[in-house]
Amino acid sequence: MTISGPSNTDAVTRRDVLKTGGAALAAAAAGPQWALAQGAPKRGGTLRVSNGGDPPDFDVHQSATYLTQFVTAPCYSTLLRADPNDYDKLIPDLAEKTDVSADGKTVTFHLRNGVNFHNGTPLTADDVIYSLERIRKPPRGIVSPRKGLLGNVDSMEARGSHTVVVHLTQPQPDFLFMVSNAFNAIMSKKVAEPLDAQGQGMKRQIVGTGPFRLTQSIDGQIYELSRFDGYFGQPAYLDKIQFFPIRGEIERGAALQGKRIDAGFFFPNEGVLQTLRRVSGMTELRRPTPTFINLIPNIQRKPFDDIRVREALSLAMDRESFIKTVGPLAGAFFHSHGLMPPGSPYSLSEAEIKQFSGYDTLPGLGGNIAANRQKAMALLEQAGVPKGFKVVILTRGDLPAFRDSAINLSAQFKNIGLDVTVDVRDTGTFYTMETTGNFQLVAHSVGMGGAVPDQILGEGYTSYGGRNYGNWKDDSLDNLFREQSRELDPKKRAALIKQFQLAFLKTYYQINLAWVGYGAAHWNTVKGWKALPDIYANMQMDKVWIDA
Amino acid sequence: MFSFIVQRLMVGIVTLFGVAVMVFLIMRVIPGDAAVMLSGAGAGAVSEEELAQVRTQMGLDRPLVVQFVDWAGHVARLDLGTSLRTGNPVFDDITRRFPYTLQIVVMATLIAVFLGIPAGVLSARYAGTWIDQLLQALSIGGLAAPSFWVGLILILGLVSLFQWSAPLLWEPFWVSPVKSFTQLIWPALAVGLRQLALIARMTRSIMLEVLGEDYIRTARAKGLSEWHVVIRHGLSNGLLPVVTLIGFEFSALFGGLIITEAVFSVPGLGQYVVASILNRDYPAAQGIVLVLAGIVVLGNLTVDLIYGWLDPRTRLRGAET
Amino acid sequence: MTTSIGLPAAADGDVVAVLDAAPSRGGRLRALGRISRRHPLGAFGAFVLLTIVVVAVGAPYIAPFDPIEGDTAALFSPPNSTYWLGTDAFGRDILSRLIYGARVSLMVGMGASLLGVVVGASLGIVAGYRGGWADIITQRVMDAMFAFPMLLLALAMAAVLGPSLQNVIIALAMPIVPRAARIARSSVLVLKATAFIEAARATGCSDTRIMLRHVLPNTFAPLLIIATAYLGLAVVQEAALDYLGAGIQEPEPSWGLMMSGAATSLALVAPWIVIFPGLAIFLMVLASNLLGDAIRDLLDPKLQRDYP
Amino acid sequence: MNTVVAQSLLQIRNLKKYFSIRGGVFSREKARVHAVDDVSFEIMKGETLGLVGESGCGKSTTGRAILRLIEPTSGEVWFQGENVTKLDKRSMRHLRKEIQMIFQDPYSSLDPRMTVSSIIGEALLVHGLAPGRKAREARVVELLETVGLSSEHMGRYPHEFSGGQRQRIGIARALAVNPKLIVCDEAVSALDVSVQAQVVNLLEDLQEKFGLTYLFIAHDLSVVEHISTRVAVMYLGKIVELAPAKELYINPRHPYSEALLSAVPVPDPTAKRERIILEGDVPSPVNPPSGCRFHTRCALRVPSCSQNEQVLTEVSPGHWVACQVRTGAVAN
Repeated sequence: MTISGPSNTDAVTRRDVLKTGGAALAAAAAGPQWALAQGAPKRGGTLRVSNGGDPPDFDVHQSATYLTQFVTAPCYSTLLRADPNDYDKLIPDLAEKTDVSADGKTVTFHLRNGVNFHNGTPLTADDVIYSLERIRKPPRGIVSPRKGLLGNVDSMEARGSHTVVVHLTQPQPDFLFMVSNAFNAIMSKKVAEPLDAQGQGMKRQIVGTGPFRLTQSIDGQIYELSRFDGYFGQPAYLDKIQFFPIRGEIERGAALQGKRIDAGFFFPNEGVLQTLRRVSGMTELRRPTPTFINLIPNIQRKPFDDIRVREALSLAMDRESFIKTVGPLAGAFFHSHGLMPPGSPYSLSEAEIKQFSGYDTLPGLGGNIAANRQKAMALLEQAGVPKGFKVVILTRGDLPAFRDSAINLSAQFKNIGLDVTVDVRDTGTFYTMETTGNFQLVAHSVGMGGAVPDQILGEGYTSYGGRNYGNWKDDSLDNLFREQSRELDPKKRAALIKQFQLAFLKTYYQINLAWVGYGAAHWNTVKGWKALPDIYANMQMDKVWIDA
Repeated sequence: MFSFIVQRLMVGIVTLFGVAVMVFLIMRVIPGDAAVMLSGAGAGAVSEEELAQVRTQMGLDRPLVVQFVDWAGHVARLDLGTSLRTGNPVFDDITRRFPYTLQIVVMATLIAVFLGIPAGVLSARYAGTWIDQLLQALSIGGLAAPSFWVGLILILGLVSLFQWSAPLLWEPFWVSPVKSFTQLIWPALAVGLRQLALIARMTRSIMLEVLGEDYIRTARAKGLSEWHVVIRHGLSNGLLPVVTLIGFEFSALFGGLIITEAVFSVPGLGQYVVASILNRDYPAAQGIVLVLAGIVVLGNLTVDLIYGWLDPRTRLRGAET
Repeated sequence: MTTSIGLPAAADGDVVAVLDAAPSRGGRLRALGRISRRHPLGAFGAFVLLTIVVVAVGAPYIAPFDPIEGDTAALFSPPNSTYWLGTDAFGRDILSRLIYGARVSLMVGMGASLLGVVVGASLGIVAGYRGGWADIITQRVMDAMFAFPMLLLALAMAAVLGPSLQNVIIALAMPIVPRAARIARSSVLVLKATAFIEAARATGCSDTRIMLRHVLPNTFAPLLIIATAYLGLAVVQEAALDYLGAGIQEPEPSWGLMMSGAATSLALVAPWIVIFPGLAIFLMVLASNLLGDAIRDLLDPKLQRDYP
Repeated sequence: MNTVVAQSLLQIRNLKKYFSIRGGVFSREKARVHAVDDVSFEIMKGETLGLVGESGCGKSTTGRAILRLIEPTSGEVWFQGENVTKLDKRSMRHLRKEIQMIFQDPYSSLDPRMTVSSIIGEALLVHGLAPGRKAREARVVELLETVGLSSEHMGRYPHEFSGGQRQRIGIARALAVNPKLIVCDEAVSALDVSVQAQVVNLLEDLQEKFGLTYLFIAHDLSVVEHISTRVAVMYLGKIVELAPAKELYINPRHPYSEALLSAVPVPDPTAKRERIILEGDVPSPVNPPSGCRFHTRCALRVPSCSQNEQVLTEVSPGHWVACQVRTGAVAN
C-alpha cells in the first residue's frame, strides 16, 4: 500500500524552469521512454476506470472538465507532453524537436513523420495550426475557455508539411508549458473544419493521433477506447480502456472495492479514500494539484469595494480549521504560501506571507484567530459596516469544493458579527450569477491545467484573466505580470513573480483559502501509471498495463 | 365507447399542449442558458460574444414564440429535436433509457401487487387480530418511508453486508433477463415499497366493505369456506378501485423514480431528465417532460377505459354533462 | 373515481360523509377524549406532530449544541455520550441539527401543504362553482400541472425561484395545487347539486357568500385530510429536492439537507449521518398519515356505525 | 275560499326550458330534454296555485325557473310588473326578498354545518334586514316561534331535528324576508302523512297571517286539493288543464287529470270513483310524442291527436283544458 497522504506535501518535485528558457528540447529517438520499476509490462487486458460522470461532450478544446479530458486524453496527442517521472520536464510527443530562438520570440516545432489520425489521414503542420488557432481564435459558434494559454502568440505559419513556426509577441519562458497543456489536443483539420463550420465542433467524435481510439459510447453507461494500431509511438499495452460514469463517490468507491473497476480517478472525499485505504492491494494516491479555493469578493458591490472589508474577511478566516473541515470533504487539505501552488519554487517565505492579514492562521504559522477576529471587527467598524450586516455567499450545489467551502466560510464569518447565508444554486444559475456579477461573495475552486506562473497568475490573478469574477481592474498588477512573463533571466523572473504576489496579496482582491488535492485509487494490478500533480497530465495511459 | 376514447384523447392532447407550454416557459425562465452550460461553464475565459454566437447557432436568439412554434411543430411530427448535451436525437436518448425505467416501474408494480393484494386480503380476513394490526403498521410505515432514503439504506446494507456495488453496465432486459432482473430488483424494491403499502391498505379497506355486502352473506350462508368467500366473491368484486390505484400509481411512479434512479445511478429516464434540466438542455428537458406527461395522460385514459370495461355504469360518463 | 394520485388518503366520497358529521358545540372536549381512545394511532400521530412543533419552537432551549458551528475536533463522531446521535462531516451535532431542522421541515411541510391546498382548493371551488369557460380553462391548466411529474415541477420551480425557504415552499406547493383543486372541484360538483346550496341561492346569497359560507366549510374535511397527507409528502419532496441540490440552503439545518450532499457520500463511513434524519422524516410523515387516517375515519359515518 | 282575486302577482308567459344532452368528440348537443315546453299561467295575489303532475313533468323546473335558480331557455316571468328573466344578478338577488322557496327535502336543503340560527339569520343578513346581531337573533326567535319551534333550538344543527321540524326551519327561513310569493316545491312530499297535515296547516295559517301567495308544487293531488285555490295539471312539460280547485276535483275534463284524480283516496268511502290505470310508461321528454303529448296513453285518442298540438281552451269560466276531444274540436 503506497500512500501519498494529505500530510505529505513535499511529494511535488521542485519545478526547474531554467530548463526551458531559450533551450532546445532534445529529440528522443523512439518516443517517450522512462523506466518504471514495476516489472516487465504485459500486453493485453482491459482497464476499467471510473471518474464520476458522463463527459458532456468530446470537444476537449471547448471543455473545461476533467470528465471530457480524461476520456479524450488517450485518443489525442499534444505537441509536447509531461514527463511522468519529472513533472517539471516536457518530453516530445508530436513535435520530435522544438527550437526556441535566442530572443525567445520564435518557437519552431518539428513534427514527427508518419503520424496518422485514427481515420487514416496523415498529420501535417496544417492540423497543428488549425488546432492551435481553434483554441486561440475559435471559429464562430465554437467557444474556447483557454484562449489565454496562447494569448502571447502573434502568428503561426507552416514551413513545409511538418514544421510549425510560432511567432510570439514577446518572449515567454512558460510558452512550451502553455502550448503543451493537456487540453490542447491536436485535432484533424479535415475532420474538425467542416464540423466547426456547422457549429457542432468535435462534440460527438474523437479523431486524434493518440494511442487509443473511441470504439463505443453509451451515454450514462460506458465509454470504451481500444488500442489504436496505427499509433506513431510504441503501441499501448492495454487492449481496451473502459470508462464508467459512476456519479456518486460512494458508489465509485464501492465499485472499486468490489473489483468491478480497476481504478477510480476522482475521489475528492476523504471518507471514501479512508475506506479504500484499509483495503490491501489498493494503491491510494492523493496529491496536491494546481487547484485553489479562493474567496472572491465582488469588488463592484458595496461594501466589498472597501479594502478594509476584504481584509477583515481574510482576518476572519481560520485557515487551519478550514483545511481540517473542508479538507476531508473536498480534498482541500493543502496549503501554500502565496499564490503559487504547494511546492512551487516561487512560494513565499513564512515571514513574507505572515505580513498579510489572516494568513498567519495557515497551519504551522501560529496565528491567533481570536485576535485576528477582533481586528477584523475593528476594520469592519471603520469601514462603516453595521453589526449583523447581511452577507450572502453564492455557491453551487454539485461540487463539495464549492458548497462545503461556502458552508465553512459562513460559520466562520458569523464570528465577526456578519449575518451570513449560503446561496446554493445549480451550476447553470451559479455561473450566470457569477459572471454577471450578481453576487456578494463566492468561494470559487479553480483547477488549472498547469502550474507554471503564466498559467496560474495569468488566468487567476490578472484583470483580464478568466477568473476575475470579482471584476477588479489593476493596470500596475497586469503590467507586472507581463513583465515577469517575458523575463528570460530566471533569477530576475523569480524576483518579479515574488513582487507580483506581494502586490496582489496586498489588495485582497481574492483571498486564498486552501489548495485542493484530488485522490485517485487503483488496484495494485494496475501498473505503469503515475499520478502527476496536474491531474490532467499523463492521462494518455499508453504505458499502463494490467498485471493480472 | 369510441367517441369516448377520442374525446379523452383530445383532452389529453390539450393537456399535453399545456405541459409543453409550461415546460418551455419554465426552462426559459431558469437563470443560465444552454449556451453558458455547454460552453464549458465556469472555464471563465469565454466571452459574451462567443456565447452570443453559440446562442445564434442553437437558435436561442430568436423570439420565444418563434422558438416555441418551431419546437411544437417538430414535436407534432414526433421529432423531439436533438439534445444539446449529448448531441443525439432526444427520441433516441429516451428510447435507450426508457426500458430501464419501465422495467423498474413494472417490477415495482409487480412486487406491490403480488405482495400488497395478499397482504390486504389477509388483513381484511383477520381484521382486528394481531395479524391485521401488524400488517397495517407495516403498510403505514411503508408509506412514510421516503423512497430514496430506503434506497440509501438498502445500498448501505448491501454494501456493508454483501460488498454490493452498483452495476457498471446495466444489462437491458432482452440481453440478459436474469442479470437485468437482479440488477434492478433493488431500486424496484425501494420504489415499490410505497406502492405495496398503498395497495395493501386499499385492498384491506375495500375487502372490508365488500365483505359486508349481501351477496357475501349469501355466499357464506351457502356454507362455502371462508377463504373461498373471501377470494372468489370478495376479491373479484373489490378489484376495481385497486386496479384504478395501480393504474394511477403506475404513471405517478415514472415521476417518482427520478430520485431513486439518482440514488442507484440507474441510467434511466430520471437521471436524464434531471441532467437535462440542470444542464439547460432545452430540447431534452422539454421532450422528456412531455413524454412523462404523456405517460400520465395515457395511464389515466387506460384507467378510465378499464373502469368503463369493468363497470358499465361509468361508460356513459362522457355524455352526462 | 379516485382522484388521489400518490396519496394514501382522500377520496371524493368523503364529501357525502361530511354532510352528516357536524359535531355539536358542547361535546367537543369530551369528544376529543373519546376520539383518542377510539383512534389511538391518530392520537399518537397528533402527539408526535405536536411534539415536533414543541421541539421546533423551543429549539434554542432544547438543542445541546449550535447547529451550525461544528466541532472540528469531532468530525464524523459516531453516536456517543456527548453527541448522542453523532456528528456530521463538519463536526456538527446531529441531534441539535435535527432539533433545529424540525423548524425548517415543519415550515416546509405545513407551509407547502397549506399553500398548495388553499390555492388549489380556491381554484377548484371557484371553477367548480362557476362552471363554464373559467372551469374548463382551470381544469386544463390543472391537468397540465398534474401531468407534469411532481418532483420535476418542484425542481423546475425551485430552479426558477432560487432556493430560499419561502421559494422551496412555493415550489413544493405547486404540485399540490392541481391535486387539491381536483378534489375540491369534485366536492363542489357534488355540493352544487345539493338542495342547501340551491336554498342559499334562493335565499339571495351572493356567489361569494355561497362559496365561502356553504361550499368551503363542507369541503373542509376532505381538504384537511389531503393537507395532512401532503404535509408528509412535502417533507419527503423537500428532502428529494435537497438531494438533487435544489432545496434548502446550507448551513440552515433541514432534515432533507442532512441526508444529502456531503452526507450521502460519507454514508459508508458514518451511516448515522443518513439514518437519523431519515428516521425523523419517517416519523413525521408517519404521524401526519396517522392523523389524516384518524380524521378520515372520524368523518366517515360508515365507520362511525362500527363504534356505537 | 276566495274565488275572485283581482290582482295578478306573477305571470308566466311561454316559459320553455330545454336541457341539452351533450356528447361525442366536440361536446355537440346530441338531444334535448323538453322539461318545460311553452307554459303560461298567472298567479293572483293571495291565492294558492297548485301545480301537479308526475315526477319529471317539469313542475319543479317551472318553480325553479321563476326564481331563476335555473335559467329558462325562453319565455318571460313577470313579477309585480317586472320582467324577472331580464334582471341582472344584483336586482335578482334583491328580488329574492320577494319570492322565496321551500324545498322538498328537509334533510338536504339545510346546510349541515350551520346552526339553525345562522340558517335563518342568513336570509336576514344578506338582505340587510334586522341589522345587528341582537336584532337578528330576536327576529330568528320570533320566526322560530311562528313556525312552532322555540328559541332553545337556535344553537342546534339540522341533523338534531326530525323531518317535520326541519321543514319548519325551512319555512322559517323562507318567511324571514317577508316574501310576497313562496314557491313550495313538494314541500311536504318527503314527510310522513301525519306530519304532512301539520305542515300544510301551518302553511295555511301563515298564508292567512301574512297574506302570502303560494305556488304549491306537488305530485299528489290530495295534498293540493286541500290547500289550493286553483290547480294546474302538467304532463310532459305542458299544462293540460287549469281550473279552480273544486271545479277540477268535481269535474276534471282532461283524461290525464281524470286518471290522476282517480288515484286520490276519497275520504268518503261511499263515494265511489273508478280507478283509471294509465297504460304504458311516461314517454321520454327527450322525444316527446307529437301532437297531444298524452295521446300515447289516452283512452280517448283519435288519429288526429298525434298531429295536432293541443291548446288550452276555456271550457267554463276559469276552467281551461288542452284536449281537442273534450273541448269538442273533434268528434270522439
